[in-house]
Amino acid sequence: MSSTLLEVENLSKHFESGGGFLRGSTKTHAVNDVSLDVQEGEVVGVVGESGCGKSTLGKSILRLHEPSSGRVTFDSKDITNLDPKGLRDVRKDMQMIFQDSALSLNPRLKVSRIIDEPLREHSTMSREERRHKVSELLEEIGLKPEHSERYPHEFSGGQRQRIGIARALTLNPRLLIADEPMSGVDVSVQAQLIKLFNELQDEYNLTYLIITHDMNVVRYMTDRVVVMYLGEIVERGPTEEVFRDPKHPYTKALLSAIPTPGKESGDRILLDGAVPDPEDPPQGCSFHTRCPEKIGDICEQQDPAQFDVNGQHAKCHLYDEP
Amino acid sequence: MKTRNTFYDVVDKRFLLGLYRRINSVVKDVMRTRKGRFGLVTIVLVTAIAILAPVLAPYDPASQNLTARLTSPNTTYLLGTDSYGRDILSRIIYGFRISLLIGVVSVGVGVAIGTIMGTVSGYYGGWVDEIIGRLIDIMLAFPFLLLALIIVAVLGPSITNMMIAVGISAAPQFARLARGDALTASEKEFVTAADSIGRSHFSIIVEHIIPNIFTSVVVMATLYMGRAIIISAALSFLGLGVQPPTPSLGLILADGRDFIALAPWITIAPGLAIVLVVLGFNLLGDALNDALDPELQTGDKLQ
Amino acid sequence: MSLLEITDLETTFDTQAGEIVATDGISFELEEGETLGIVGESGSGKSVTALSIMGLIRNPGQVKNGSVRFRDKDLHSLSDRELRKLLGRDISMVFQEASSALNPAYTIGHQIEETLEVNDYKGDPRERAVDLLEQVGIPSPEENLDKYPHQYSGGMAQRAMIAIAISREPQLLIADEPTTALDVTIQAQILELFNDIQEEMNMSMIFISHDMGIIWEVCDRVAVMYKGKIVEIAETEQIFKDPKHPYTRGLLQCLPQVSEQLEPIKGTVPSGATLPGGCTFHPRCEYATDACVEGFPESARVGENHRASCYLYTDHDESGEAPSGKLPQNQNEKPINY
Amino acid sequence: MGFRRYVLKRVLQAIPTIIAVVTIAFFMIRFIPGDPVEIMMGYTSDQQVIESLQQRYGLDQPLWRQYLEFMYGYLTFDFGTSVRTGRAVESMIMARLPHTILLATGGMIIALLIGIPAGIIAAVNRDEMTDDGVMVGALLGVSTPDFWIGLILILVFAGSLGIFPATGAGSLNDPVELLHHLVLPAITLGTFTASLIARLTRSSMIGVLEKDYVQAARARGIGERTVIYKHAFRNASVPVITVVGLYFGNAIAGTIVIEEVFARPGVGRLLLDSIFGRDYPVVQGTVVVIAVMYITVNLITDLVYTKADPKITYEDT
Repeated sequence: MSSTLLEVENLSKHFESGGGFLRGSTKTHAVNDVSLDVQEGEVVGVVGESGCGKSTLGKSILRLHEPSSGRVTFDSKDITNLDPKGLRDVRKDMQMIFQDSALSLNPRLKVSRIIDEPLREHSTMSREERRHKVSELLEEIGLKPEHSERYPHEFSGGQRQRIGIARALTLNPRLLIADEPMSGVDVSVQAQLIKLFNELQDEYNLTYLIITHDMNVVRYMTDRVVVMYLGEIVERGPTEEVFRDPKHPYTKALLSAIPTPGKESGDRILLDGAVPDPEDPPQGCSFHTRCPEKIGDICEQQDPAQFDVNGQHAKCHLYDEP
Repeated sequence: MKTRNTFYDVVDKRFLLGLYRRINSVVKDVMRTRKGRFGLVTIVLVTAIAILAPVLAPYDPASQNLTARLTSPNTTYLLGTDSYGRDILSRIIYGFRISLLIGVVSVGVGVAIGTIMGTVSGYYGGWVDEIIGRLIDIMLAFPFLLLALIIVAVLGPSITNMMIAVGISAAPQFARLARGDALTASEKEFVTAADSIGRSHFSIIVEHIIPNIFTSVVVMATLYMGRAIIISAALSFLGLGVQPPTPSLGLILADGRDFIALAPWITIAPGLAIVLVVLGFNLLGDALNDALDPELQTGDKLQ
Repeated sequence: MSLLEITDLETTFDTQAGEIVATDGISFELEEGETLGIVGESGSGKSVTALSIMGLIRNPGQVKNGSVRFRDKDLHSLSDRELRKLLGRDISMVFQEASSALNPAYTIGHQIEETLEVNDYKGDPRERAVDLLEQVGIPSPEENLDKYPHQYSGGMAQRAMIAIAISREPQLLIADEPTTALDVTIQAQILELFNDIQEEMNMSMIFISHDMGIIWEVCDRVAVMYKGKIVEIAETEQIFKDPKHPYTRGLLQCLPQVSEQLEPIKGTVPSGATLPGGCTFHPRCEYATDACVEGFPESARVGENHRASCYLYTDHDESGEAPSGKLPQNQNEKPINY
Repeated sequence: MGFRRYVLKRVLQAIPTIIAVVTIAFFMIRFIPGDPVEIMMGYTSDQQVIESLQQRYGLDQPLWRQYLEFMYGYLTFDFGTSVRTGRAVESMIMARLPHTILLATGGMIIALLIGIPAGIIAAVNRDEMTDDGVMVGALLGVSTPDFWIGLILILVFAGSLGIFPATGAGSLNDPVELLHHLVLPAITLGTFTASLIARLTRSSMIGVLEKDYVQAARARGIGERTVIYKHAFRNASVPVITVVGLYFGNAIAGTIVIEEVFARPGVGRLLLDSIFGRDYPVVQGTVVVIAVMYITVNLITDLVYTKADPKITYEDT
């Protein structure tokens, strides 16, 4: 049986904003009490709309944001309070792929220097060995070795994203956290990237945590999925189960909102209004302001607990014990 | 075993070679535009004149010919003479030397102080930024010219003091620029990416922050060469900069002012000389601005 | 007579890298009350098509060729003043990102009222503005009229944009990726709104999107664009059930929601001024032949109201094979199930 | 927070800067090598005279005491007395301030009147002849020393043509005379700034003209003139306003040189005269006044800017 590679327990991340002269600061609960685990060799998806805290979650796991509370365990090692040196070692094994390759690749550096940056930091390879490794990686991700002497802006969006992937792969990590790796690219490029991710997983024995807003990508790529709304996990379970029989009203709405060829839009669940301001989340269940299945005052007053059936969890009063 | 980053690792031979190639390609890009060509040619020309001044100048710029005072331009004195009978052309040729020297030194002082302050302030943020930022703000509470004037007034008028004064007065401008760019760069995801790899602050500053500040500092330094030359000409004109008998363009104008109706050539030629130098730097600055921006560089994406 | 008739529209842009042909001889018609979808990837020329119809192509771009006839009037032969008279009244447009298409310096109310005024609205513009906000589902319209665009959420701003577009009940509405910047639940709301409005006002729409799912949902007919050309045009059902052009087919194979096994199109969309010769798709096409390298195929009829530009369906081939049906159901390709 | 409270807050924020300016002015003369009195009274070596002067200027007091008194003096609008004239510094400055304000404002008006339309026209006709012409002119404008422009204007308009006076500022009671004297100096001061504004307006307009909302305005049937002047320029003006304040400030400093060229009795010329005359109380006073004017102008710009850009909520700043 596979072992747990990453475990996140009750992770919260609050941002303080404003504050200053004669005014209190506001606290935004970007991530609120989130727990999840990722097994070795598995693909787990974190899905949600903008502002749900999914990106913050990814960065907090890597401690690119310091978590406000909670615990992150990687390979049975608590990394929450690791000193910078220890963290540096752990980060060799967990790498991140960023959303916008135009921002995450330094425009002033050549591709060769971008990709071999982790090697310069972490390995004792000679320059020749590093150059060799860069060429190897470039071919791996579908570019040519001679591309290493170009600058990021000379590539298309899809190609840049591949370069970001190559950089993440240089140190042979075990876990890749990919933050919206396919947003902003065309469908044909998206399909190519999905395929690349699949191939790389087999070849490098990778485990993925994929953060995305795209339900279609989640369905296609992941084994298990976590649905987030306003900083909280509202539902999680095996991808197939969640898509076949969503439990949480938000997941239901989210799934029905995807325009799919061949599907009629008639029975779509339409949500009212927009996501509330995360600086001022609603009392009780955070979804009650838009919930089409609200059962009563309890939703406005009491934060529901996680309901668990057959490994599928939903955070909703619909499933309260009678 | 891990290797620490040595300085040599960051700035190695390949890097220097790359820098050379980059400068080469930037020069090519600059030369591709009309602005750039004119600017670069002007600067090279003026620099050559300044270096070759002793060869090119027909007369000793300080030698007075009291029998030929206020001579209008003629074949002996191409641009005429001033009230002491000194050859204007020769004084202008030497004046270029002084102007360039002042420009280079004072902008160098400004860039050095300003960039270090700004980079540290923008990258580290927090209380460091709080202190340096406040300092920059206070220096910026004085207009450029006034600040330079005050410093010269305190230190006493001389060419060295003026260069220091103009440099210090320019420093907060560079600091503000570098601070903003360092801040922007440090918030970019490629810094987060470098952080996620586990790189040190020093490596991140050298490899990721500096290259992203570099461009705008180079452009602004070029533009400030022009401003520094104008400001120092103004200070010399007012009697607070270069002291006679050193031939400076500002000083010639000050001399000419008293004879403006009688001998306008004393005023016209050195003014045009200043315009030429400053125009050269401004054109070059504009062209560099376009050439150095990697996003603007045209060229087809890979197929 | 069609409401809109576009013939051989060619729009080019002068860039430092040379001339870029953004739309390359586009022709189609639009009937009254009909919704035509234009689908394609970035750089296919969808947005330029929209702006060309509106006569809003500006330097360094220019409409080189072709005509746009609206109600039998050639739009491009009108003067700027005459054209603007039509815009906003008979033809209007909804942009991709409402937050950037609304002027940040003026309130929503001001922008609606201004639109009404320049288009000779006779009634009280303020009253009409309130009605419009109500119609597009913006709560407490009186209050929200006096807000600035940045005070609106993305979905609300798009509703306001739609309110402006329909303020004079146009006959033609062009929507350029109107939901791309929005979250999926908000997108669902906006699509619903489009649906309601069209039913109410019986206007024609050109709906531009890169999302096949949205196209399926909204459009009666679809034009598939690739590098400035319409490669296939047919009724929506036809496009999805029986795509003829290899590119259309490839696009559908790329969709994780419909394709069991993703089959990405190889290569990347060529960019800039250096387009491949012949059929622009040939470097990526698995059916490409020598003919495809040499010339671009004429649009050929491949079914009822169904045309495609591909040598598989033209008589270009000297062997004289049947013009249609040559694209076999790819053997190793699983059927697309909907 | 309402606009009024925001104004109050910004004014309060300017106070520490002004205190810093006064402090710098105080320490400024302490950095001059040698004893200020001896320097000021270079010609006398009479110990008694020096001591009585030191007493009069409080220089025999401990430094902190001198500082506090200096601060208090500036707070109560008592800038001390001039060494050379024996008059109150503040009244010397006040007598000259109108001429300086007049010149700075006149220069700025010319700069705006020329710079903004030129920038808009260049942007609208981007890459065409008009654009090239405006840009070459602007480039020459930013490359030319203003005091030299002044000299040339004197040469042409005062000397050869004789239609404007070369020196002086005229009497404050005679507006026509004032204006007559203002024309040349204001043009001199305005040229550089006009060129900067033209360049900035152009680039700002070019940026805005590419924005979706400009296309959207056209798509709504709004006429091109309205699109450019109402929809585009309104937004393009926001970054222009920010720097106009900065330029105005620099123009105030620029008056120092211009006043010297045209021999106008303004604050700048007073500053120069006092520097050469080693009249340090006057130097301190004029430096503080010019710096405070600069800070004030920047503050006002900041407030105008907040009004111009609806996206700025007062809380954020």
